[in-house]
Amino acid sequence: MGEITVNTPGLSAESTQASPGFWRRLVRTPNGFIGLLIVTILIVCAFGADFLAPYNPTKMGSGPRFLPPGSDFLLGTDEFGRDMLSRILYGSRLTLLIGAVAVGISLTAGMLLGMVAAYCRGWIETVLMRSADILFSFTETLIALACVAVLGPSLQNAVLAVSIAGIPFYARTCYSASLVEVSKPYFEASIAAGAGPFRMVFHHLLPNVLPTMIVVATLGVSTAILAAAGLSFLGLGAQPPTPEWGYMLAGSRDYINRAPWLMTIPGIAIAITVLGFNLLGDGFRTALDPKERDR
Amino acid sequence: MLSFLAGRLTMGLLTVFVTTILVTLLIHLVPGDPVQIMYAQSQGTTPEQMEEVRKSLGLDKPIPVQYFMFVGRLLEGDLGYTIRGGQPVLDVILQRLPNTIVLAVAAMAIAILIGVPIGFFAAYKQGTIWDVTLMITAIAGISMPHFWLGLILLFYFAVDLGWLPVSGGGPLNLVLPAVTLGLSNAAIFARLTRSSMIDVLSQDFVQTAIAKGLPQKLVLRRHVLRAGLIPIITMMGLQFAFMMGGAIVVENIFSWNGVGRMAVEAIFQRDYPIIQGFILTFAVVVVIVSIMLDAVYAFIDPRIRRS
Amino acid sequence: MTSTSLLDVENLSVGLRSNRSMTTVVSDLSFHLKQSEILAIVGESGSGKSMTAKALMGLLPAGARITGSAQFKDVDILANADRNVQAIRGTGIGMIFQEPMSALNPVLTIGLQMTEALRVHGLANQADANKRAIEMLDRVGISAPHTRLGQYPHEFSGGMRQRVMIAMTMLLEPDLIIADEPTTALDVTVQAQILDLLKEIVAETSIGMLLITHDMGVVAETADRVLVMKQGSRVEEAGVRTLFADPMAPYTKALLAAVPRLDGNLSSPSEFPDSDAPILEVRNLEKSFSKKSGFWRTQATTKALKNVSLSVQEGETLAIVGESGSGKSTLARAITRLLTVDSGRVIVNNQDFLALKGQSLRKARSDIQMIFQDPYSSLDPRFKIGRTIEEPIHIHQNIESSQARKRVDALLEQVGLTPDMADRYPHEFSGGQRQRIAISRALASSPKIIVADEPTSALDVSIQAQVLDLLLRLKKELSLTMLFISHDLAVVGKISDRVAVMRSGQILELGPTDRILLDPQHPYTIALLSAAPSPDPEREHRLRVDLPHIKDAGPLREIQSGHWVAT
Amino acid sequence: MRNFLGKHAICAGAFALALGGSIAAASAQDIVWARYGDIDTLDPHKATSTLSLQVWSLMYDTLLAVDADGNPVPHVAKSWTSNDAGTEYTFALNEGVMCHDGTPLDANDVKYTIDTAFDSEKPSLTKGSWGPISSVDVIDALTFKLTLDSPFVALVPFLADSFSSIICDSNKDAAGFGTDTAIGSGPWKLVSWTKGDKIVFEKNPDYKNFGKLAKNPGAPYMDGLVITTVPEPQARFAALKTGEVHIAEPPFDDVAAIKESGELQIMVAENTGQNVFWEFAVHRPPFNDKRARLAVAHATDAATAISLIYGDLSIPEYCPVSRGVFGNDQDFCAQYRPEYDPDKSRALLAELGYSEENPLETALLVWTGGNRQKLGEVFQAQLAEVGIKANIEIMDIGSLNARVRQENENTQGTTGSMDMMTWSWYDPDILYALWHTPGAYRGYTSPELDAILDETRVLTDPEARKAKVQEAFKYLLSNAIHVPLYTPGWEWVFAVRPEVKDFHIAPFVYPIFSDIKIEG
Repeated sequence: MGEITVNTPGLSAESTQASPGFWRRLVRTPNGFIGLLIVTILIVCAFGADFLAPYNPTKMGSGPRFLPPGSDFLLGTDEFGRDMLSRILYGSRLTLLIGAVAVGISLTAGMLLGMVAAYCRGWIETVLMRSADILFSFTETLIALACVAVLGPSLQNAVLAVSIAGIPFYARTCYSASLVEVSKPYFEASIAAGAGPFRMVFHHLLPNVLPTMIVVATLGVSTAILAAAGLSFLGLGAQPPTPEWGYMLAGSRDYINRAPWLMTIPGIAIAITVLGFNLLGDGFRTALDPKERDR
Repeated sequence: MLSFLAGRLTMGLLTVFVTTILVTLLIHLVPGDPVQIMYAQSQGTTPEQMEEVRKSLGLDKPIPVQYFMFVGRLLEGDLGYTIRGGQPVLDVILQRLPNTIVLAVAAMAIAILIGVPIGFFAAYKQGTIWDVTLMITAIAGISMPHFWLGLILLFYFAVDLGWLPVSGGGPLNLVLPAVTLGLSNAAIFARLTRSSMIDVLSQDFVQTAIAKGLPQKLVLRRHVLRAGLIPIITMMGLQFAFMMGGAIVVENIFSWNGVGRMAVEAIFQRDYPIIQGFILTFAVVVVIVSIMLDAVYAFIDPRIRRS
Repeated sequence: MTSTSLLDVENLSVGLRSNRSMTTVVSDLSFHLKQSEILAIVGESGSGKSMTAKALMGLLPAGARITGSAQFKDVDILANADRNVQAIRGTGIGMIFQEPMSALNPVLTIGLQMTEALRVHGLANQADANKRAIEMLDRVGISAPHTRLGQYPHEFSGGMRQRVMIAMTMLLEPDLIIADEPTTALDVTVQAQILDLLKEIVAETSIGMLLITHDMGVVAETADRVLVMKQGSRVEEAGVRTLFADPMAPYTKALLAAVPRLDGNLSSPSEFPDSDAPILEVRNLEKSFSKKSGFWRTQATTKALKNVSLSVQEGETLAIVGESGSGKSTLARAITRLLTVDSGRVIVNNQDFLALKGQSLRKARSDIQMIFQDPYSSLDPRFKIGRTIEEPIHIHQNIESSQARKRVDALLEQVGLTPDMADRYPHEFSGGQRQRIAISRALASSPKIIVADEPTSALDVSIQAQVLDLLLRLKKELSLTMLFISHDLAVVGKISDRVAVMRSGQILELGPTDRILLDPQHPYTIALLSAAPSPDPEREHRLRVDLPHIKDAGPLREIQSGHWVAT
Repeated sequence: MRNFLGKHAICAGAFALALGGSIAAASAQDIVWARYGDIDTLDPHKATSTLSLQVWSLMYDTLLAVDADGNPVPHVAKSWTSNDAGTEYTFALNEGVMCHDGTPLDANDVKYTIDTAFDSEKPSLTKGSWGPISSVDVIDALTFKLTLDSPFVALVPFLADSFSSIICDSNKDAAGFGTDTAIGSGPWKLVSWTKGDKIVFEKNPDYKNFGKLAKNPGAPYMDGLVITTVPEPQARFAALKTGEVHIAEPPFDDVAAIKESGELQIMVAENTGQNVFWEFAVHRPPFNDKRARLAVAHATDAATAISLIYGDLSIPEYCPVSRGVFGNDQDFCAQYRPEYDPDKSRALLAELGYSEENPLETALLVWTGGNRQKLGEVFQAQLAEVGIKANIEIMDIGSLNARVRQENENTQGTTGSMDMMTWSWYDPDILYALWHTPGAYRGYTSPELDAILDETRVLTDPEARKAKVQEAFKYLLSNAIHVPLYTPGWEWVFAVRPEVKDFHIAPFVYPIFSDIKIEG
């Protein structure tokens, strides 16, 4: 995981409540606008791959081999005459799925752990958060690598590895966001009113840390995508003939002299996707942050 | 300060301790029989021989006993033997570890030298077109997969232009991997520096300094930069760990003979003793570096130094 | 004493950019300041008083628009601000900020921060600067000043830091000091010392001072002339005696009327016979906080509560008064079980409250409710206020939602709001309204006891008066028992039947309100009372009594019926 | 001042040059050979990878050597005799062979080598290939006798392979043998091994060549040999082009262009003994049924696949042991190997009840590297044509070996497992290791096949043995147990810089550097 954004500045209720204002603010920031645009295009590509893709992404000999980008094959063909455009389109579906599943798993687990630690305090807090700290210092790459070493290389395992590797990060982030809420008087007021743990965590805590976590998770999607692509690049993730971008990139290194576009295109695709989520996450943060908002 | 450092040291030792447990468990989490994997290349190993090996490795004992055996050997500097080639794991790792550390340090230097000034400048120009442009560039930098950036740099500077050698372990060979790893982290440093500096700029003491009539340059250099860099130092420990993690990928692209490349090879070869050793070494290095940085931090920040 | 004009501000207007539009925060403000004069600019939050100060120092955020002129020693510091302000900052006009905690750079030594401006302005070499810094520290009352130069801000207490701040400002020998709420963040006893120091300095050096404050007491004790501001505009300007004796503007009148006075109309305490069954009884509470350092070891244990016992009769209001760190909030939170104590008992309604668990605890909680200091964060921002108020009803009473809704409407009306507000979110309300909502939430479970932890200290004085009136009314109507935590003796005088004075986790004096305020016995109570600024410039300043050094106070002794003093 | 600056600039420049110089680790007289991976160990008893074997062949000697056709010839052993029963071999050694530490190589060194191979605690990984040796007797310094429990005809060819490298007994007391030190008697003497990076050799000035394929009868012409590890094919290629490296495997896709431009010489090893073949998990459905295996065999068009990936660098192989190995006969094998015939494959699948809706599903395990994953992708597509859904899993050879054995031991699975197995051996005895009970992978075995394979080990008459070996071929091919695909398969293509003269590759991919002279 690249950047630490544990301390997303206190998102005030004023900012997150008025949702129409929120989206307007989002598209007004350059980051948010570009990010939203990229992510929307990606989602369209992913859902529309069946209609948009001119060829079967895994069918060999759709065209001649090593055809440069041109009118028949917009992004050219690969070493087996497969259509690159179709592979990239189906790859976007895979990439989004990887990001969504990985973040979904680690976000859910991390948030639960973080909220429980912040709510329960005491030894539960110590054990949970110290463990998260320890795992966090290993960095996601290493944890993911260790998981793949145990589970064996495959795309599912890579996604699982990335999910597990992300948990400490989300747990820590959610924990520090929760601590802020837990120490606020409204929280104590509800406890004093006799609210039970379930109500406290799911009615009060969850909705209040959610905006922060959405920002973090959006940024996290990009990290997860990068991590999974990295594993596939190393040969520890997707297996052929999956049109996974990291794998495509790794598999086309040999053809750099003959067909440089085979390596360039998936690389650009990954970079743009990751950029899109990073910008969107940044835009969310700006739009939600009252300090930045008033500029 | 001492109690602060003692705390960090304890945390570091705890990290290493937990790592030893995880590493012992690792081999048991692997589906399949580790001994069979170890002897996959050996002809005609009989089940009796496999049983012998299992015994000699202590794999027939309960896991806690295995753990104490493992730690006992560890304390003697024995990390076991590689499956491929039967060499002492410690030797294999120690021969390559300096390369990874050199790479991580060089990349860190690049990241700091590029990232901190940019972040500082952006914070100073907060809200202007400079700030927006630099920060979008930084996000683009973070978004660039470094395996791709590495390949592009490799093909362009080493293969096409032939400016830099493509293999080996010399200082010139360090340039490309360090730049690859440094650039994306420079973007992270730029963002961290910016937010830290913006934080400081909004502090009352900056207003005090201005109100005293100090010239702007002095306010920025003495009051803003010093206070703003302290949180960056605390982030450096974590960033170093990320550098080590990033090195795993970059080393593979540039044939840099570090522990990262070794680890990926070991995963492919299912050479568990190396993987165990690697994880342990990684943890130890990260712990040592972060304790060192904590010490620097504790020394620089008077709030901790003088408490 | 000369009386040449030092600063002439004419038609000052300040606009700030927010969301692409300009908001005027100061409009058409003119005032004059002479040498040896203290001009107080007083106003409630949003009055533009701080913006005025910042505009004069050129410290407004980028994009602010300033018009008008400010002649300081023949220079218009607002025209060509960059150059002119730069020249007079520090040496011409010095500034003292509200937060002594954050106004000093935490990573630089006091010595460096004090001397750097002298060096930069070319007024002294380092050795000379150090010497002068030491002298000045001595002057502002910091002991062993030569050893202090090498120390860092965190090694000073809040009051000491403000002294350092003053010394740092004075070192440059400015002609004018702008003090922006210089004592707001300080305890009342420290505040008195700092105010005395500032007055002394002005008298001795015949400089001018612009004092920005919201506190009428501070104004009355310190200022020569007063400028009252409201929403960016001047309301009234007069000499301090004239203003307090004969305010012209209705706003000033209202403001002065709202200020609680120590010697004003004390609430006539009702007599509560010491019954055998008080509704709330606290016995021997002990609580210590340990600061974690290292992983295993815990260090620096501070005792927040030391063997605290008290009892409250049904319908009575007991005030707990103390400065920061006295343990008064800890006591409130211990009684409401928001934190766990080390030992001791809290008996509510003949029930051992601290021994309860699970469902029975949650039930018992409905009897004792809390009101918090900060009205902004004491409401869940994601709940409509109707839902917030309904929550305790929902938890404790199994009633239909339409009935619950009726109850919410009634509660809203009870605190002076309207039922249609139930569908709004907290951020749509003002601070005072939010505190009303918080009160109605506390009332929702029909509690017997209300614990109010500084419920008005975050509010402007006019709002504070309204909320206090509301609490008084509700207490009477609902015959509530109340535990009222406050640092402000004047507020306490208005609302409580009995007062307990706390310091360092102990109760030092406990008795009926009038006795404590008019005839205090314990030296600390006396010091506290003498330090409290009184909004009456005519009044003879009480003799400042130095704070007695109290380590461990002895047990309480009853010196008169119901009046207990620690030995 | 100016002078001062100038001086410093010169110093800085000199420093930069020194840095730059140090990366060209090899001096002008060193041969630099770049490979994709490193050796596992310097100890010939502890690894089996081709990468390791190639290096051992440079630093160690073997008793025998092979001629250009792969037949054993005398080398360190100048002659040998055996008794009629084939259970006793007596070897006479050449005089004057020196170990790198200066001690003469004698019968004791051979005994030490074989004894350590049979060490009870840490036997050699290839212990089984030494055969049933029961004792090694030193008769005199240059004569020793091997006694076997039963005849073992594969012993002689084994002694020509680097698996049987002679380890000088002076290694016995050396700390770190195999890791830091290794004393052999080969043409190249170990200077250092930096794991993962490079192995540095200097020439052995005392070297005497008796039987190895080099023309050079003595010490190598060049002073040193550096074997570096450069995993990225394009990086190796770039290093070749700049002259950083003299010899390396090029990226396969660029071979045609290299040949055309003529800037580098492309050399392809012959008689590699390498065989790439289909192998199946036969103890569970679907591949416990011969028809399923045949369906796969009929569906694979190896010729098209390899030409797509390797061009003309590889050729189809029809026999279970490859060209250059005893018994190989393309015409004979072609009669029995199931030919490419997708219709027949579909028919067999239909017979087994598979259809488009219900495809035969199987894992397809592939050894990583050498573009084999690409080849796997082509085979995957070919199998998909007839309705076989193959899920590729790429892994290292060690994992592959372990996994195949696991798959064979798993009798419960619901989907099939097949793998693109790779073996290189100098003798058809490999078939014994693979398919005689219990079988290296616990795969297919039958009493009938066991009987045939038993005989291939003891028949001392070459003609009779050849007939038996071919009987085994027929059995394996017609039952689709071992379906040969192509040869060679790994580390067999070399791009050589034009100034490098007289580089050759001996059978079984042993490159020879003794003859090399670098011109210019």
